[in-house]
Amino acid sequence: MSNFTRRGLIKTGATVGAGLAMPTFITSPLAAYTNAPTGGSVTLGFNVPQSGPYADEGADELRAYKLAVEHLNGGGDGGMMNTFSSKSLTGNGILGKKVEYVTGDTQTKSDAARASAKSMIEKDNAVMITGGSSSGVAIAVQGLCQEAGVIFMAGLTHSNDTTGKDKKANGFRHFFNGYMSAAALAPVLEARYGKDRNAYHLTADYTWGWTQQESIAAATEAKGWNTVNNVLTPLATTDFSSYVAPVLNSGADILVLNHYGGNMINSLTSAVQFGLRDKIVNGKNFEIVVPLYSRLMARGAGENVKGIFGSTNWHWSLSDEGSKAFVKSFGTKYGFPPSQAAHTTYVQTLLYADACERSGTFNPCGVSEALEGFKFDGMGNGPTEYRAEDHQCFKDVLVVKGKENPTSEFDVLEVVEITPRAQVEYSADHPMFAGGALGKCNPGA
Amino acid sequence: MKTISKADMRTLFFVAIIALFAPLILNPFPTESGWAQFNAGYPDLMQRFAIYGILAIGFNILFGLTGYLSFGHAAFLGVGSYSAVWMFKLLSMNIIPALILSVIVAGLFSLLIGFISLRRSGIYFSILTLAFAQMSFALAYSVLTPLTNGETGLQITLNDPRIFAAENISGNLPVTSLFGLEMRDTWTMQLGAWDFQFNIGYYICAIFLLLAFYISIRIFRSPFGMMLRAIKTNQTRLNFTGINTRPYTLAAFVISGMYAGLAGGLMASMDPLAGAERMQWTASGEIVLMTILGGTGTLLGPVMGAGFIKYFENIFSKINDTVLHGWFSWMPDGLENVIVWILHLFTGKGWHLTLGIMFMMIVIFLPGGLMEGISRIGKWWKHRNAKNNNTSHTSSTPAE
Amino acid sequence: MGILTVQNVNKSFGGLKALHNVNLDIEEGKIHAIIGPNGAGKSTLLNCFVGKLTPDTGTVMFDGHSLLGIKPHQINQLGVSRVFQTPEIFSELTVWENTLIPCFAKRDGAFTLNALSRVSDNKDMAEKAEQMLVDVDLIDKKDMLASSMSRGDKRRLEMAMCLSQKPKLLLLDEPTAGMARADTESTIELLKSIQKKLKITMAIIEHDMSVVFSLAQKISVLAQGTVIVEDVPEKIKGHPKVKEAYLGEAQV
Amino acid sequence: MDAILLQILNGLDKGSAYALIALGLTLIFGTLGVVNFAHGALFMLGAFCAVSLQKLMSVSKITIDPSQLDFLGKPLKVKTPYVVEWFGPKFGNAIIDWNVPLAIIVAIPVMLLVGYVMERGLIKHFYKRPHADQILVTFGLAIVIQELVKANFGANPIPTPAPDQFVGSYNIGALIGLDASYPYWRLIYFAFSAIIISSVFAFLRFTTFGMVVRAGMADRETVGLLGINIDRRFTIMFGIAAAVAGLAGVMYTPINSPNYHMGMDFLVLSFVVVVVGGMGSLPGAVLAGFLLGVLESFASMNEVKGFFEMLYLPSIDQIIIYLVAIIVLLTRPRGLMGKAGVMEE
Repeated sequence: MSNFTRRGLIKTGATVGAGLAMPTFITSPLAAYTNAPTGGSVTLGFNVPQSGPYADEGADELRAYKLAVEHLNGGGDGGMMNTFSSKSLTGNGILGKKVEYVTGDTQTKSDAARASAKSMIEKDNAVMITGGSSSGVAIAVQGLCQEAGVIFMAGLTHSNDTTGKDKKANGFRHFFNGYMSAAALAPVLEARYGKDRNAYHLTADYTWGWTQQESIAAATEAKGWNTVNNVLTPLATTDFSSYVAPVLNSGADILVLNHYGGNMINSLTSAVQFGLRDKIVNGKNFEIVVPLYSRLMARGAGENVKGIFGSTNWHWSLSDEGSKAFVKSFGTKYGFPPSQAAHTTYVQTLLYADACERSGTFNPCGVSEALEGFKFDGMGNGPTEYRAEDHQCFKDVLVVKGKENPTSEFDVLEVVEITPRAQVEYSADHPMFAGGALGKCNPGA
Repeated sequence: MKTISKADMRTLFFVAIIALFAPLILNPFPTESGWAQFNAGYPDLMQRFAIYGILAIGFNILFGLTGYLSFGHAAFLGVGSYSAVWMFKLLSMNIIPALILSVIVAGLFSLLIGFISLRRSGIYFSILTLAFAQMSFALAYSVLTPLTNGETGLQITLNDPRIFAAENISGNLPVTSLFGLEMRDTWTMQLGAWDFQFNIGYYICAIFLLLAFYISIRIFRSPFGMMLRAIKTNQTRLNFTGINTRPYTLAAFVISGMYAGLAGGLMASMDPLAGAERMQWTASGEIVLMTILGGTGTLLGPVMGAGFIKYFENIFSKINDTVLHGWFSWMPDGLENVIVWILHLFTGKGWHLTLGIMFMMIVIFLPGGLMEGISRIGKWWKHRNAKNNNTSHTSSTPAE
Repeated sequence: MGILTVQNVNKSFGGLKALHNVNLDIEEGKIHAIIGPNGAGKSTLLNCFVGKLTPDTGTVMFDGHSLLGIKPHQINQLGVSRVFQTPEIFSELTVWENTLIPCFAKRDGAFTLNALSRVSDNKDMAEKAEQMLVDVDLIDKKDMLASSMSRGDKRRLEMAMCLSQKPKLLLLDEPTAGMARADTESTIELLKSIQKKLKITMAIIEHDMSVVFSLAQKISVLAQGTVIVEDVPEKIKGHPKVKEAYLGEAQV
Repeated sequence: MDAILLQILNGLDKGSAYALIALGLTLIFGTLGVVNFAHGALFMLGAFCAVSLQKLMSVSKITIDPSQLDFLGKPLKVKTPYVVEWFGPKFGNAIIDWNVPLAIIVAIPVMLLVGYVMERGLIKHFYKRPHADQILVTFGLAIVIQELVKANFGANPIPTPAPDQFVGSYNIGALIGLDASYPYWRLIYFAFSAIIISSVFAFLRFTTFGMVVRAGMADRETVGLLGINIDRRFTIMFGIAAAVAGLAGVMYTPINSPNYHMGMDFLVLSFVVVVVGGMGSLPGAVLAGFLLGVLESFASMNEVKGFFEMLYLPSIDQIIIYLVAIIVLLTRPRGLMGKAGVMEE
């Protein structure tokens, strides 16, 4: 038993059976953490949906990752590395090691995502896993990374739970969440649509939907709105007509669609088809709200998004230096502007690399320490902080609406307001985020 | 009394040898070489090979022998996983109680579903099982969230009760173990340019696979197995021979449900998470495909089918453009780009396409599945040898 | 009282009356033939014996048990076996397995979870099956797939399967239908020898009069769903009612 | 009442899609004895006929407008579709706008051809193979078709709106003294499916061709003995089934933006529909399609959900189809109108 290492995946030298003449002995020093890079390179694992409904978002994330790797290794124009407030990245890889990467397919299933992440850790010796386009997957992979002792830099995940009840010491989220969406949207909605409103919620019947609905209802009710009804819709629904039809006579004058991806496109399309937006109820124009927008997905709804409010983590039309630099290098390389998923994954990669540089190690505990409480700027969302208590980034949130007169196929949303960070902040022990424990950082090995 | 015949013993022994040396066999390429991409000898995938092998063996007892095509078998896999994770949450991280409970719960669940569904046969039976499984999936994803943790999947957390476990002071999540042997313990042997990983979890799975395989051989060769095959060919005659077919099919259904429960429990033991997608119809369909692909009704086929599909899913999906460019960088630029462009349709995000084409190829050219391919090669080999022997007259008496 | 007694059985399908007050008494140890023109209700009657159909009214008693409302396998377990018009065998199994299954069914009953012993370890079953195959002269075809046999062989196999259970009553639905003359004769011989050796009661439905008269010890004539005559073969031959029933058919 | 009328309409609309796909599945199964798991993919291909036509019509001439800038700050490339260029903005844009109805004309020959090629090239060789093999090969084909579409069009849904004239809704309730507005396109979709379904039935009922096919469905060998080339007719039937699925797909695009896996979404439900209707029964398939559609719609009403929640059956809308399927199959062994002995072994 002495030959077995207690925690996972260390390489030790070994004698082999007598049949082999002179086996090579390689005894590597006992590593202090999982997958400590040994050669001149370090491997990152990009785990994104490549099949299934979110494959296009996954493809965009992957583009951003490749761009980030290129910049880290000194290629391209450096992108956001030039605008990033921390200057420890020099284009010389990470800690002098060339950055390499492996990719995998999450299929937007927690099982497949974990299998893919495990293969990156076990087979390819990835020292950090990042990516994903749904909260279920993010939470599942975050749990795995915690157990295996590698860092997880979450991609697109919007559920409160990722940094709420399911938060993990090895996991970090740059993306915003349901609470922040609600906090940013509510004042804008109040200003545009007034105080006295009756909202009808259609909510995707799984955890992300529930947490977002809870957040939006709480935030709008605080502004004086009344929540008439909340109807849960099955994930597999493709035709939302039977959920939309009852809205007509419910007395509600606002419809909130707590849907994402294909669900969002279909429910919004149905709602517009049924002429909800042409109605006048209680003497007011009927309005539709989509709290979480994704530009890539919104395109699928075509004309129907025009004038509809929502929130988003980032948008390519922002004019700060960081955003401009990113859009320029991404656009030059690929010919179209990046999505918010691309932005968040690019930034996460840079943040990880920077944390390694500052702490001088790839050890998850060192990286984690460097990220906790880290304040930075120049990454597109204004001054940002990675909060130590729950590993959630706090930054400005964008309120957007579907553009009335788009000039190109990418020009789907327009930024209505940049809600300052102070307005979307919450305390780490907020009841919507309660119930979990961060635990301690796990270096594995 | 000998329990299995010599030929079966040989097959079992063959499987055992393969399982024992899988970490070597599945890692034929040096770690740093470009071909290492095709290595499958890492713990997670090897565990999956074994676990899905168990699942397919169990499914084959139902489908291969009786011909009843269950389209909802993934439900039992899911139920097994959930039971196991609950045991980890409530009792301790030892996998034994978890596996026992998952087999029992899956058995009871399949008894219930089987009892109702087996009132019909043929496609009506298939659709009944499909309906039950889809209901289980839908409910597990939404309303049963307190029990299943819905979309995210059921995970262990630091504040689970775990009444038999010592108090956790490390602040880290505990890991699954078998009386102190941790499932994730891996011993890596470096041999020249090769890295071979020997993982405890894998060997536990392999032992269960052998056990499952052994039991399946016994069932195949038993009077019970013969009755099941008789059900497939002529139920009327069997009824008029005094056999009540319902309990036989139900027993086969429950046995294969328990196999699925064991597979689900093992899956959770290797990686303590149980996701609802495990119960979706696509997952059930995958089990069916594994069995048909490998060779329905054969002993080894389903295991091979399982390995085949899991290999494509895990290996081909990871071959991205950069890897392809790496392979063909020796070519002139233009040609390299053309080749990479063609291949990238089939690898990485296109891995489904390759899988689809392979399905079609195999079913078109090898109607009996992979097993038919193997037996054809075997025949060809024998034929060739026989020819050689005849011409050279140097044949020695073959050893028994 | 015979081994099988049928009293006042009626069965109709929709408006069509297939059986009308049928009474029948099959004596133990005898070969009893049921004949009649097409559509007389022979097959319907047979199906009422084996649980495939349930009569609307009337009783079917076998060896002291009512056969009504119980399943085919239960009837078989009481000691009734049936040979079908087109042989019902396990065509994807070997001849050997085909004969083994009834042996196991006889020994283990309607359901036994005998999943861990090997088939070949059940020596007594193997002997029984082998003996049976010798009896019907199929022993050299024992490892063949049942589906690849000739029709006559299939018939013999089916009969072997039924006989290996040592039934108290064997029902034969046109056992020589579609057979060549030589096959028919050997089948007749087979049935005769079985009857002598094993004293099995048999009920035969048959078209071929030569078969009927060389086998049967008693004959019931069915016409338009009712038994018009029941007697020994010699008396049936010239019976006016029988002539009328058959001629009536011929005139149509 | 208004609410109930609306849900009936919703149900009929959903049912139309189910019924059309199930009808094709049953035709193929009834005539050729083949379980076609690629039928969902045919539905999807139909929808992508509309998408392709849209792409084709928006092939554009690119002019550079230096007065406007794109997202990188370079002069904006202005795209003018050639159709607009040739026919003038008014008529040209109208053609683009009428993409979906035009796509029907394109889809019919395309889908007939797809069906023909599929049957002659692949399905033909699987008539005598076990159903399991048929499932495997058609499932493989479905994956291949799906992946090719994904490689070409991406994974995200692509909006294909109905012509402007059909946007908006019509107060159909007013006809019977109620107030229930229903979107134009959905009404058209329902009417369209009704026409397709009745023409298929009429075709089978009143043409010689249809009569031969129906006879063939009942007893293939006998019809073959009559010297009728039944195989060729069955090939044509396969093409028709493919066209029915394809048309269902084209017309569906304005209701929900098509994506590459929409076929799979419908496939399993369609199989449930076919089986609930009864294997091999065309009227059964249509009836079950509408029945399940309507029941599904009712189950999503708040009142119904609330009622079942009182019975400790929350989220009835998640499981209604499967629950109904189980109940039907347990009470009627061969579905609503199934024949004995079809796929029961």
